[in-house]
Amino acid sequence: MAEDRNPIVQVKHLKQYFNIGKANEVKAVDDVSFNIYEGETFGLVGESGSGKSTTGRSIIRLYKPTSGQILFRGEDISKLKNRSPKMKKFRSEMQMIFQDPYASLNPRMKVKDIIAEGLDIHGLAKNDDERTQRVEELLDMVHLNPEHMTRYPYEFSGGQRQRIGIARALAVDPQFIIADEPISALDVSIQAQVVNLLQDIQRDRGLTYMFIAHDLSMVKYISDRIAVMYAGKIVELADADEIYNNPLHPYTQSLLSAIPVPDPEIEKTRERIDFDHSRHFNDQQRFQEVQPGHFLYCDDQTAAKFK
Amino acid sequence: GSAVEKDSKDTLSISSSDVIATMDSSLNTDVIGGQNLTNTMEGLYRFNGKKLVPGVATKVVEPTNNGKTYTFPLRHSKWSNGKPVTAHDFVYAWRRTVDPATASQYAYIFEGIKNAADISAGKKSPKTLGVKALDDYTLQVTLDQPIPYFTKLMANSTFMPIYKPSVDKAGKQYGLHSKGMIFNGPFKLINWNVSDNSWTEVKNNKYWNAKKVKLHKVEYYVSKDPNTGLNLYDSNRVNRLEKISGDTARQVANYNTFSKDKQAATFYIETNQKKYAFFRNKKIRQAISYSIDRDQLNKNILGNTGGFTASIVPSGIAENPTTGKDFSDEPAIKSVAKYSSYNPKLATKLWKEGIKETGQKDLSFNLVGDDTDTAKKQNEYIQGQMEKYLPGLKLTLNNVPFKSRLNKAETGDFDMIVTAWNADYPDPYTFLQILTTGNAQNDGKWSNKEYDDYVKKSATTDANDKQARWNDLVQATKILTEEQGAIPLYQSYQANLTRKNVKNYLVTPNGAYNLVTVFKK
Amino acid sequence: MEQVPKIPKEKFKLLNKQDNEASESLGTPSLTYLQDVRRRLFSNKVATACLIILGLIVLISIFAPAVAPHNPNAQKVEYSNLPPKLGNLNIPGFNGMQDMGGKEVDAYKQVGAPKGTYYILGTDYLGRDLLSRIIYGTRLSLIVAVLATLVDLLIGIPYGIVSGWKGGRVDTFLQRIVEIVSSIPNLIVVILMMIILKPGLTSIIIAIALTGWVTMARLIRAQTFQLKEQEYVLAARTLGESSTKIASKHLIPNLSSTIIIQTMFTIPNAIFFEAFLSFIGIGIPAPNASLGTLLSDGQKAFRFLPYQMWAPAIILSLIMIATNLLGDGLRDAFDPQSSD
Amino acid sequence: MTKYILRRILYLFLTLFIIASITFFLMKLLPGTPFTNQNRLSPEQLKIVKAQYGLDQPVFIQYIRYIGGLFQGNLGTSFQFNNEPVTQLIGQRLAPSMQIGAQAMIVGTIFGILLGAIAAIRKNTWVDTLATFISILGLSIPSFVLAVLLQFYLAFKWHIYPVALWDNFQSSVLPTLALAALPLGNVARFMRTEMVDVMSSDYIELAKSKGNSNWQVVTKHALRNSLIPVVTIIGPMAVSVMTGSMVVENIFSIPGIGEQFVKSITTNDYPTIMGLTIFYSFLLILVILIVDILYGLIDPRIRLGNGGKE
Amino acid sequence: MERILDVKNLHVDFKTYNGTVHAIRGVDFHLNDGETLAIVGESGSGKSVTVRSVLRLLAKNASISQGEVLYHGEDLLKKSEKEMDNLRGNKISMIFQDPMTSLDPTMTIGKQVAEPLLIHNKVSKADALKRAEEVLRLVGIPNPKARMKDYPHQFSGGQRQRIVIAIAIVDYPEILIADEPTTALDVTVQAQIIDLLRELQQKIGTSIIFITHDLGVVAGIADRVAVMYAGKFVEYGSVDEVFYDPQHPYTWGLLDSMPTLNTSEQDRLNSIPGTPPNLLNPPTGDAFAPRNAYALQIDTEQQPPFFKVTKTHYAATWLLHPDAPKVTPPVSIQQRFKKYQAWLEGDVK
Ligand SMILES: Nc1ncnc2c1ncn2[C@@H]1O[C@H](COP(=O)(O)OP(=O)(O)OP(=O)(O)O)[C@@H](O)[C@H]1O
Ligand SMILES: Nc1ncnc2c1ncn2[C@@H]1O[C@H](COP(=O)(O)OP(=O)(O)OP(=O)(O)O)[C@@H](O)[C@H]1O
Ligand SMILES: [Mg+2]
Ligand SMILES: [Mg+2]
Repeated sequence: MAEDRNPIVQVKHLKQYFNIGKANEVKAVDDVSFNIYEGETFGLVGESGSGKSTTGRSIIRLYKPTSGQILFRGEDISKLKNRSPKMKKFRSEMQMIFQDPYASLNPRMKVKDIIAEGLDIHGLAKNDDERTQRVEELLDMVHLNPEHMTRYPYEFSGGQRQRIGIARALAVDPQFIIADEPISALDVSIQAQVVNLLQDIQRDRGLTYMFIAHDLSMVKYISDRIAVMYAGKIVELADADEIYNNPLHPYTQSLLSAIPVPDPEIEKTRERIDFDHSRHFNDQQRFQEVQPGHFLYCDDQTAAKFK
Repeated sequence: GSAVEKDSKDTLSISSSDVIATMDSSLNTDVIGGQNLTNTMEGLYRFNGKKLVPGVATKVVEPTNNGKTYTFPLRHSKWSNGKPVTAHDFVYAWRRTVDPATASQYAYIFEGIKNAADISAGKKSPKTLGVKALDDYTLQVTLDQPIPYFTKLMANSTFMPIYKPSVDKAGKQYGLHSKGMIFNGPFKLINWNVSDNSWTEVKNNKYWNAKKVKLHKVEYYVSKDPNTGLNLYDSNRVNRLEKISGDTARQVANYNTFSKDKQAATFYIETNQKKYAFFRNKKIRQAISYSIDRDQLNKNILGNTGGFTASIVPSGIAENPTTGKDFSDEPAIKSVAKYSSYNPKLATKLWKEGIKETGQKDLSFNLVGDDTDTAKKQNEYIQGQMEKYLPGLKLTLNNVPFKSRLNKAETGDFDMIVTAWNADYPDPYTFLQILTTGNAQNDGKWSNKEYDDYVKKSATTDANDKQARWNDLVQATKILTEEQGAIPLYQSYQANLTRKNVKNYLVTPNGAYNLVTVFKK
Repeated sequence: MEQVPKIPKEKFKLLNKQDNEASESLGTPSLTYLQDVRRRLFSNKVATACLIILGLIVLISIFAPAVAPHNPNAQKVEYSNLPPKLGNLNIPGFNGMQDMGGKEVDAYKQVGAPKGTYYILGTDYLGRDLLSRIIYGTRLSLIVAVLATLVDLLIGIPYGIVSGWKGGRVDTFLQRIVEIVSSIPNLIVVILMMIILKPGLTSIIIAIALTGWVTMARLIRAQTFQLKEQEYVLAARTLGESSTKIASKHLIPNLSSTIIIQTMFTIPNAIFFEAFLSFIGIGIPAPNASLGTLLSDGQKAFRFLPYQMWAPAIILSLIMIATNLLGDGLRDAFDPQSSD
Repeated sequence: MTKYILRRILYLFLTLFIIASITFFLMKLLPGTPFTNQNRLSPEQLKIVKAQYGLDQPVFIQYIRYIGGLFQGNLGTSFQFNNEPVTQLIGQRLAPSMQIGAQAMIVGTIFGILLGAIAAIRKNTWVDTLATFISILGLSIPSFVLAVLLQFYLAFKWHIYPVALWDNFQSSVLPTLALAALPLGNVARFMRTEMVDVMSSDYIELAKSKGNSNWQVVTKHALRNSLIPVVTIIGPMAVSVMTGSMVVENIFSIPGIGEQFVKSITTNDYPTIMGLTIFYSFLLILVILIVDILYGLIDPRIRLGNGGKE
Repeated sequence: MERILDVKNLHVDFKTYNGTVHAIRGVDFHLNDGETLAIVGESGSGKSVTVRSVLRLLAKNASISQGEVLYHGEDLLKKSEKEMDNLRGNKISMIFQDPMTSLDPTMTIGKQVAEPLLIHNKVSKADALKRAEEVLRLVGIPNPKARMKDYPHQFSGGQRQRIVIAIAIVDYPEILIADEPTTALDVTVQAQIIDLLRELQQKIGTSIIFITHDLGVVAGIADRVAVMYAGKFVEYGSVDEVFYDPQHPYTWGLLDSMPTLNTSEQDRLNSIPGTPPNLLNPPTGDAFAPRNAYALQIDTEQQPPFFKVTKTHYAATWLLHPDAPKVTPPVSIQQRFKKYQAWLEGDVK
């Protein structure tokens, strides 16, 4: 199944540790491997602090990985030097959308300059007029009134700001976008606006997404494949439907059992599944494909059961 | 609680201008130390007002052997611990002072006493000093050559006896703490450590003249801030406020308890003649002198604590051996007083001439001076005056701490400098010798052969002829003043406030006050 | 519960979706952040008053040569220590009368000053006009303040940004230096400097330069630490913005409130500093006046000539109070949350 | 914790060492020698005194000796008071400085806290305005001016306290007040800001919702939490008190180390200047260290083991 | 069922720089003994202000301009501050949104939990601490005896929220107001907290007002639901009525914008366009009208009154007016109707 698809990002044994060698060492991402295929939406879920953001930030090279490889279109970008030309090119090919609509826009810059920052850096606009024109196009693309480009971010609502952030990412014409919880700070009624927009853009431009989120129903809705992260490891990875219908890892099961559903009947009858870290984790476990396209972090014995 | 203390008759409280730096009479250099040594120790003689009276010596002796030998009979007096004061205590103290290991700055004042110079230079042992205890109560001093002012020197604190066991015990720290110190003067210093801001002296019952001493206790308080000092005095926390600075002096001059005492000290400007040919020009020096209105300086800045002096020899330190006339009143000196007076027109004229003569281009100079409040104001004033009347002159003030000023003076690191000289002993010679060629204290390096000859003659050929010596000194002074080798500014006065009930508080020619006779009503 | 009200039927028609589709309009008026700050600042009466007072003082200092009635260094010793006199108005304290040994006398008459001679704030010990000296003194004190601010800006900010941005070992090293510099009471550093260099404006500035930037550097570092984790900075990094550009485009503008507020503390500190140095006798050398030298001279003459202290003290306190309150006002104005 | 303190103490000595070295070489830069009237001393005498002060040695040796002496608590001997060890000089003058310093800190802190707290609780009322005004006034009047005013009115005019001098507690009141103004102003302003912050925090809301009265909320929760950051300004406060004491001691004729410091400057007493510099730095670092340790003890969130840094 | 709380025509204003914010513009609701009332609505709709008005814990710039808050028939708005203190934490207590900042960082949690007891009851400190320990055990803090001496930072977010709950229930309040108690938490932890609240309600029989913007959570916990928009309630009823028979277009929008696990990627999500109104100048008509795909002419002119759907179910929309045209709600809502119909019929059977 995987062969006919083209991986755009390949993550191989990625480790990202912080405060190495100190008492407060954190293994935020601990030996993680997965592929993201061109055109798909790759969902990443997991509890708070499990290393989702760190994974995303390592891939986009906001951090220098402690070890492991990250291949983008087959090229290892984990060791690119910060000011190298390759890095610069890479910076236009991969972009990120952030969680906090308030913190992700510089409050002292006008919307126009925020969106045009990428254009300026990569020299994508030859002159001022072209620059303005591009910004207008981008604003239009995210359904914002181009007349508002001389305004400051704080004049916009959360959803609008999030769309400005999307426009900024789109400005450099990336092929791959990491969206780190782009909707969790938004109101329910506005979340849908942003999700729809992301999907429209993906369709129009053939983008690939990595979508990080808490909200499992939304992830399920938007993603083609989903990885579940727990304590710095990916514990399960499969197609979205597969994960929901056939969760194999106890943590995934517990997570699914906890999703609140806006349906009193389901809620009244649901059983929650508890997850006990110490019972389900041990040294023999590794990340392996237990069914076609379905990966699981488990020991070989368990794996055999599913195969 | 009320801050106004009640005034006790037995206790005298004095506000002092500074702390005691040392109570070691070998090392003391300043007036405060001198005052407190005078309070607590007794030398051979003591000044009572202007009069020299016997101290441990039983009488004021005349020299023998052509003025080269003095033999002092001593009275049977006691140290405060009851031990007798003997001639050996003097011998010990004097030898200690000249011993180079003691590093006394006043060792040089012993020069003239047999071998003193050689001992300081490390060439001879202190034991060879020309001072001997003939017996416990007879002290004999032998001089290399007559010292005309030797008798007056004997009232200086440098020549006081020292109780040897105290020094043996305290070692280098002798004189830094009252603990362990033994006194033979009218008072005993108690509970004092060096740098203390206040100290107390109590009557010494062992003092030979103790029955004359009325006060039971003398308290000193240091207050540096002029407001504080005055507030203390006005609220009767202290009975006497000493050394009132110019500005305050001016303000309190109308107090009826205000008094001022002439000091044997003059302030003058020296010009750096080694560095600048410009200043070797007489007209330039005279112009500088003429440009300064000393009257205004005295009235407005010094608060009348700077009296006129024609020469660097102040008034009130010596009298003509025949006529009894004060040195400053000698007609020869009066005749040159004009050179030390204000004459702005002449100043400008001479200045211009001098510039022409020397061809000096750059007229920017610095004026080094002390950084006390009054000194700063005074220097500012002088700066203003000179710049006003000496065209083209650009003066930068460089007010520095006392020690820095001395340092700059010694190393010639100045263009002009305001110097003060305090008499080491009450005699014009102490002033005149420093301006002789080659003298270490001659900071400006002014040099005049004729002057040098007169000064030298007074100390050698004419040493034993009082009148001839006197004339030499007058002539030298006349030359110095006319030449403005040093440009005299004023003779300093000490301004004080003393409560009306404090009586008999008299200044002595060496600047200290004799507390033996003071009493309160 | 409620009665269904009578309403004409035609009102119950569905609105055209086109008409209704909420256009993405912005509710808030278009104010830039700075405009907003300005509005908040000016609505604070105290801060505005302080701004005006400081503005006036700065203007007077800048135009001191034109404003000062006399040459501040011109001595007229005959007229020394004259009390304030404001024309012929007989305002107590400004009528040229002085207490002399318990009697009120006209000091001007006493020194034989011709009619029409008057000094609004009196004269000092050399007969120099106190008002002019205060104007020039303020000017000098403000120069010290401005220079101290420059030091803050030119050393403190870059230092703090580099330390915070680089983090890690660079930060540890730079912070060690800061730690050492701030473990020496800064006044002592200054005094040491003043002893070695000769007293004067340059020395004061060098001394301040050596120590004054530390607080600013600390604050900026802490803020930079926070800012660099801000998502908009991360966004700039993912776009490939260079560090210097990030510093100038993202960090400094967002540090501006910290910078301005800290500056508002640097200014009075520098002025105080100079005053203190002058008081212990190692400040600005004569004949130039600074508020510090004027105060220290005035303080000494306080018993008899209190006006010589009051005038500079009031000006100094005014500057201090105004900068402090303005600093408060700015802090509030820069903080969008303090909207009440 | 112990490890942390030990490390900090190590830093303390390191910092002191650096300060001592810098001071030493700075002082060596100064022209001339410490001996007044060198001219009056014979070359032999000079040689002997120089040897006594170790000044005949090369600078490097002098430096080694100085640092060596430092470790034995020897700061050299004063130039102003010949042969008096600087340590002894400081020792004799420590008590008054410490007393008024401590009193000023205590008065400044306590009243500053009260003033700040009241201002915060009565935020935006006239009480707040008044309190703010008082605290800013405290910050705005140089201590020497305040000292003069206090002395003139409270002592000289109204006889409430002694004019100056150092004999009993009474005489420490005015200097304490003059010194306390600045820390008081600082603490009050800091406290107000902190307290306003704390008062709007969630846990204060929760405390209120528990049924605590306003007074209880303040005393049981707000005060304590606002106080913690106030601890951090004790260091800077100590500095302001130290420097302030230089002038205040001078004005009130108090035999303290501040007064000594000023005097050492005006007499070029380099060993004393150096000694006092090191001593002041030592005090300051010590205060900072104690504050940091206290901070860790008071604030349960701070784990000193983790470096104790932000 | 007895009404223990009855809020009538509540209006709350805030004075700000820009003018007066009319945050609550006439809110009526009641709370029955022992039930859980959920208030949902998007951010800024006034949920928190509503419940804070009950405890009179509003910001300084707030003023309750109209209305009554009847607790057992007594108007809380007329009580003195002291009387209110006696109620707070005792009869009515509150849980706040953010467990990370709701606890005093410098006080041991034992003391914090015991505090309401010491304030309201004349108990000894030891007894209070003992009771605190019991309650901590009840809310599921392991080894409470030892952990009572710990400080808040030593607990995880979920544990802290449990502690906050323990504080709220330690004095067995009649009413527990929970303002978004799970928003800051992970789904799994959120589920645990909700279970805990349900369990506690059974054990101590308190009535709960539960605020959230997560309809999923509401479905799990509420007996009755009130939907809030722009400072007013727009619909309320039993949980089944609101979820299966919603009447207000805003409720539709809310329910429709959430994908369920069954929504496939091909279905486009329905969103509520636009942004909520500015409460500085609330519109004269229905505040939701500008965003309402089913808006009527009248909506722009006049605010709709509550229309009764059933005895317990009311909605404020002109669509319920007899003269209003019939509209077709979104598909997902229609499915909900169907489910309800089926269910009702089943029930009848
Ligand atoms: N710069 C950093 N230094 C030290 N630790 C870090 C750093 N960034 C993240 N961590 C730690 O790494 C772990 C993973 O963090 P990360 O932000 O990736 O989690 P997350 O899954 O995104 O959580 P959330 O859902 O809360 O956003 C956490 O324990 C976090 O504290
Ligand atoms: N202190 C205040 N000053 C001014 N306006 C306020 C204040 N507190 C609340 N408001 C306004 O009141 C309205 C309702 O706020 P409230 O906090 O009740 O919303 P909420 O429904 O609880 O939202 P959230 O889900 O974000 O908590 C908002 O528009 C808010 O801006
Ligand atoms: Mg994250
Ligand atoms: Mg809320």
